[in-house]
Amino acid sequence: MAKIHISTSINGEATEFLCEPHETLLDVLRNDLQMTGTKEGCGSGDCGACSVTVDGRLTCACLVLGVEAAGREIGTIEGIGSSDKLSVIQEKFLEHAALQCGICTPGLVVSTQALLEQNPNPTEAEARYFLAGNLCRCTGYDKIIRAVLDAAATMRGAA
Amino acid sequence: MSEAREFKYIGQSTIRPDGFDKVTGRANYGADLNLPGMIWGKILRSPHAHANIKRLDTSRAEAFPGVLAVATHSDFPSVTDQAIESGEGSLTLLDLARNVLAKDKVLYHGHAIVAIAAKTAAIAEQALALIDIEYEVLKPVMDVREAMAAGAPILHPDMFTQGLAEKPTTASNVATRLEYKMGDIDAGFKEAEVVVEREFYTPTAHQGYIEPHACTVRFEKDGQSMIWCSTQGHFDVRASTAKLLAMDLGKLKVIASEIGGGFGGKTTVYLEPVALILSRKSGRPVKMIMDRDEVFKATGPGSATRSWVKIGARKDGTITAMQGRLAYEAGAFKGSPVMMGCMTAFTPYAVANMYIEGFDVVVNKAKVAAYRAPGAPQAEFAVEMLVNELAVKLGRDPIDLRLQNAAKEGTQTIYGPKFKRVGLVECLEAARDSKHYQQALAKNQGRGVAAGFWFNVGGQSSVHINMNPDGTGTIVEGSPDIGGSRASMQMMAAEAMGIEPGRLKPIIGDTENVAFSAGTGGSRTTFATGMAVIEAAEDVVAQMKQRAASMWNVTAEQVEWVDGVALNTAGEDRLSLAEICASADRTGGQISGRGNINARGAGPSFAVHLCDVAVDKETGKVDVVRYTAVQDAGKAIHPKYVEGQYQGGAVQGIGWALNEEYIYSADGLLENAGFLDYRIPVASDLPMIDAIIVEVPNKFHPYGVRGVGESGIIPPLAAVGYAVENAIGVPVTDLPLSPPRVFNLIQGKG
Amino acid sequence: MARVTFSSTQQQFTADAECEVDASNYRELIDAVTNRYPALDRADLLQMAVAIDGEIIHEPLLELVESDSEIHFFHFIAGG
Amino acid sequence: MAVVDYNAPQSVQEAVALLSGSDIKTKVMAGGTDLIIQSKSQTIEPLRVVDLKHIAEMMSYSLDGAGLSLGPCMCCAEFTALQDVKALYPGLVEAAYLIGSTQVQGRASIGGNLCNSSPAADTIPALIAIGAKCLIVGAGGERTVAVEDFVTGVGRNCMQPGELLQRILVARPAPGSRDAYLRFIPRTEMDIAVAGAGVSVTLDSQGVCTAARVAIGAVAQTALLVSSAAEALIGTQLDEVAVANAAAAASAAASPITDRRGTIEFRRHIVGVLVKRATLIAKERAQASL
Repeated sequence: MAKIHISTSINGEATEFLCEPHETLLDVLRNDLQMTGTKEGCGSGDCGACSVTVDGRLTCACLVLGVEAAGREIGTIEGIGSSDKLSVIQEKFLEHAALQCGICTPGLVVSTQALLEQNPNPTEAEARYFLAGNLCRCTGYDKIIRAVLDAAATMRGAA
Repeated sequence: MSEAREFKYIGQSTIRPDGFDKVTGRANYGADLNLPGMIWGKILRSPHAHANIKRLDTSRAEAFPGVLAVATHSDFPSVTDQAIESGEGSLTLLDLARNVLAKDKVLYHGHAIVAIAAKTAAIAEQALALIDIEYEVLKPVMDVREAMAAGAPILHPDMFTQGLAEKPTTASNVATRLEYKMGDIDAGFKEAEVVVEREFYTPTAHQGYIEPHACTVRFEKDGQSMIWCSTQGHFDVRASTAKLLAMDLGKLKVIASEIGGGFGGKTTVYLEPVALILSRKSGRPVKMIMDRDEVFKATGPGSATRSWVKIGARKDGTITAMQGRLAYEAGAFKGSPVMMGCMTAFTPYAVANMYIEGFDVVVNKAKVAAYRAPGAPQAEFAVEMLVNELAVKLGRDPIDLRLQNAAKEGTQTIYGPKFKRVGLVECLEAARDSKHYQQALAKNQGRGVAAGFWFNVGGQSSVHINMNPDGTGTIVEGSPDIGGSRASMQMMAAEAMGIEPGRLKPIIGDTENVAFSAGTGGSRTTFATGMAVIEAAEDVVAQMKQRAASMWNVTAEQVEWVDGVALNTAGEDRLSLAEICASADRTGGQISGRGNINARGAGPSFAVHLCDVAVDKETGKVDVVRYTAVQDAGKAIHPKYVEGQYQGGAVQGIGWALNEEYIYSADGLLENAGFLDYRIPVASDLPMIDAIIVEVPNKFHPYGVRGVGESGIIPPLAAVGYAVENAIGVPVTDLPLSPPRVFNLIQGKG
Repeated sequence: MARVTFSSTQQQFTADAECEVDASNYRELIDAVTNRYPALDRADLLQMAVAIDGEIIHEPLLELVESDSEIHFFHFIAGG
Repeated sequence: MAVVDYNAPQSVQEAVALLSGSDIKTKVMAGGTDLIIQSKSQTIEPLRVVDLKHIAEMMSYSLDGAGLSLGPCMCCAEFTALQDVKALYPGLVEAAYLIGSTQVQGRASIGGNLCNSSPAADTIPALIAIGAKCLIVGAGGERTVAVEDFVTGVGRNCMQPGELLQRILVARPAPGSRDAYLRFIPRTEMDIAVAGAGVSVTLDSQGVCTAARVAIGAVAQTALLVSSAAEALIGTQLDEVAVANAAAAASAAASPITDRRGTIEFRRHIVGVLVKRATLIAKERAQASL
């Protein structure tokens, strides 16, 4: 199979890669671009560990073909926060102990950012339903939801 | 520990030291390591639940372009039958080898048979389709009743029931029969004025960690071989893999990656020995990652169980007798946690007469693995359901009845020792006094109360603390951090040394740079590894005092250590830890503390949960509307992560109670091997989970710690189960309480 | 004399529910018990966990036993 | 199916040409949430993919006096945010909202849901209830098919090789006419429907139901339009008895199977409950629209 040359933008940075047509965006990120912050939990869109944005819209990287990235703007966990300053969402996850094993955390941070961009003042129920596609087996979600709502309040206050 | 100790750092909720890496995606998990020249391994799995392998020919697959190695059971050096320590206690080496790659016979849908390593995962998968294999399909045995019935198909013709008074002469699917007794059970029931009894069923349920099993390995013929993997115990991975491949421990380095959940399911090996064989044969590093359906089909799960329990009490509420019979599925190979089920079932109660027998039964399902308080949730579900029924029959408040019969200091347990100080009474009182318990129920709602007991374990932990010349240090421990334990290690060391937690960096050493440490399981890490950390920290402090003494030319006894500073009691001198570290080169070399221990004195943690549900009587759908988890932490080192353990355990148990179950076809094939139809709770299914931390210190731990990881999954099965029973007014016996089952109960078709 | 209580399973081999032995550590205790009850498997006992005065101990070989200690055998408990 | 060839045509004509001119198996892709997963499960057979998301008209919608004309590949997240559509077709928007997680909705489309033709697809009963039609284009030209006639079996539909779903068309509902969709799942999210029901009702100024459509999903090989249930509603005030009759008619029309998601008996019962509840929601909305 001939590899296809793709030009895309990842976290605002022009990026090129070669991929086979069957590879998913998740395969490309993790195996070809060594961006392993995006995790694989199921490969079928059921767990949300590979949550990314494509042209600003939240999706699972396992449900996108790598070739589809051409000309798109891809957002991953690596684009959130910087090495000296975490985003408010990331800070709140740490402050509220909203992670235990942490495998679902990158996906949840990406999803929470998408939620708060779309709805800066979600109710608890809205947050729970928006994030229902991000499975967490450790926390029982309590502290995650608290972190999300606190991050929302903080960001509204800061805005 | 002293009762009224004041702590400087313990009990604060600090930011975990590994937190930054985890919220930014930088933390590296099992699937995140790639090596130069690395190839990919994939596994051919059985499409049948029970079959003899009549013919196996891998030659076409081996010839497929891009394939670099093929592994089968015959690649294991001759394996002898010996016990291997894993999460469940013992799995023989022979069984482990047969589970990792089947020999002659497949025993469950998804049983591994052949592994192939190829340049890409896609090529390996294509090559799997070229393996020629012929099966003689056998009738599967999918339930303990079938398995124990006369004339049942036998999984292992060489397995004879152990624990019988007379040695059996015919093979059986019952691996072991065991019993525990105390007092006179018949007399206990004679004394009883009210008796309740019921049969119960709990389904096969999976740990459901989000990270699939994964490893990257490199076999080096002359030097060190390396395994990078996601595991709860890398020393156990080393032991199992080295034994399976007849290697010296010293030739195998195992590095524990960050671990994306385990709950007991990552206490044994599946991929690691296979990958190492593939690496040995190909001469290349090999990476293997399970697909999600492989995780469900071939790893975990927890035992499905059938139980019968009978409880007798006097009218004044005194429980006089508790009797039970538990049959646990072990999966394809012997070794269910039925013994732990028998030991925990009645243990929250101080009752004079108890008798329980257990059966460890093989069936054509994946070999069970440890699952959070292995064996306890299923057994205590049955007992707690009946204690609630007993309360109704006696006209008593269910918490009040439990308080009357609660195990406490001095209570004789069925498994032997008498309890030291335990906190069940305090947990029951906290539950009784909670706002939740005072709140009235609305229409169509029901409430359940349940208690849970888990032993907690100690065992071996090794730690060293290496101090740097600037007064910072590294805590090297050997217990994989599955839920934030590095934060508590950092805090305990900081407390013992009197310095800011942030000065100390905790890391998980690999099998070469820290001495043997038992895995993270049994709620042991914060307790046992914590003790080792404290011992290492105290060792550092002792050396600090010695160094200060030598600089001041006094004896170490004349030096006091206060808040990280050495004080000369014979003068005005003071030296901070950082100053002592800075001059260590002149006082005898760098400072390193050591704590290699075999921890004893683990204190049990009791839990009491309250659950309110609302039931949609037209559809049978159950909605958890309020939930409170109370548990004894001894001393909560990091309260938020302690709460997190309670909340996570509660929700895992809620899932088990409501919707989680393995669903098999008539042929024994697993039909829901994915998160779509293996229905773990999602965020929108739940309310906030109120966590109440009770602290009854464990006097065997310097800071009073009791392990908290496991007890929290025990009460939810009955708390939810009885809440549903209370809401619909119909006895509940079987889990999960999925809508069709609840609807049938309401319709009287249960 | 330390008092040793046997598990239900062990009682199939000992016929006694408990016994008293003179021992200063666990290894001596095992020697004494297996001398008195030859049907008990020494290797098995050495692999078991034990509770000495209520404290559960894995790998107890050299653990001290007091003259008034209470000893209970049980299987290794791990956990999840 | 291993994807060996990926194409992203810019126009419907180009897409149709790609579909008709291939010697390997060809599938169109909208969101890909079904197709990509299906392609992972069997890796041998080669597959050519035609991605329709680069065709502007497949991604757009229009709403005017005549009604809704929907590009089938618009993702559900975008669709469910269309307030003008939601005001007129709240049931269809509900159905689109129920497809998968937020992440899945960022890709999945109503056209994809329709063409995947799963018996449990949420939007199909919702579309049938509002009388939606499919505009299909192929080398031979265009044709229009009612949604209830579009799906022909489990994973099968009436499209011929080389044909493409170009547009989903729904007439504008009159005042007094509104829809609702409900499904039943064991959890609150992330499940496939055990049963689903779409209902649209039209009320006159007296509150009498003058027209109704009832469609049920996940209880037969395809979603069903249940005319007997609609008949039970028409001419009534959508009172308790009428609604119960419609529910009973829906249960009777269902021919479900027992599988990992539900039993025959349970599905038959549940679909009646859903019809009842969806009818009452539709009724309330219809009243409010008068």
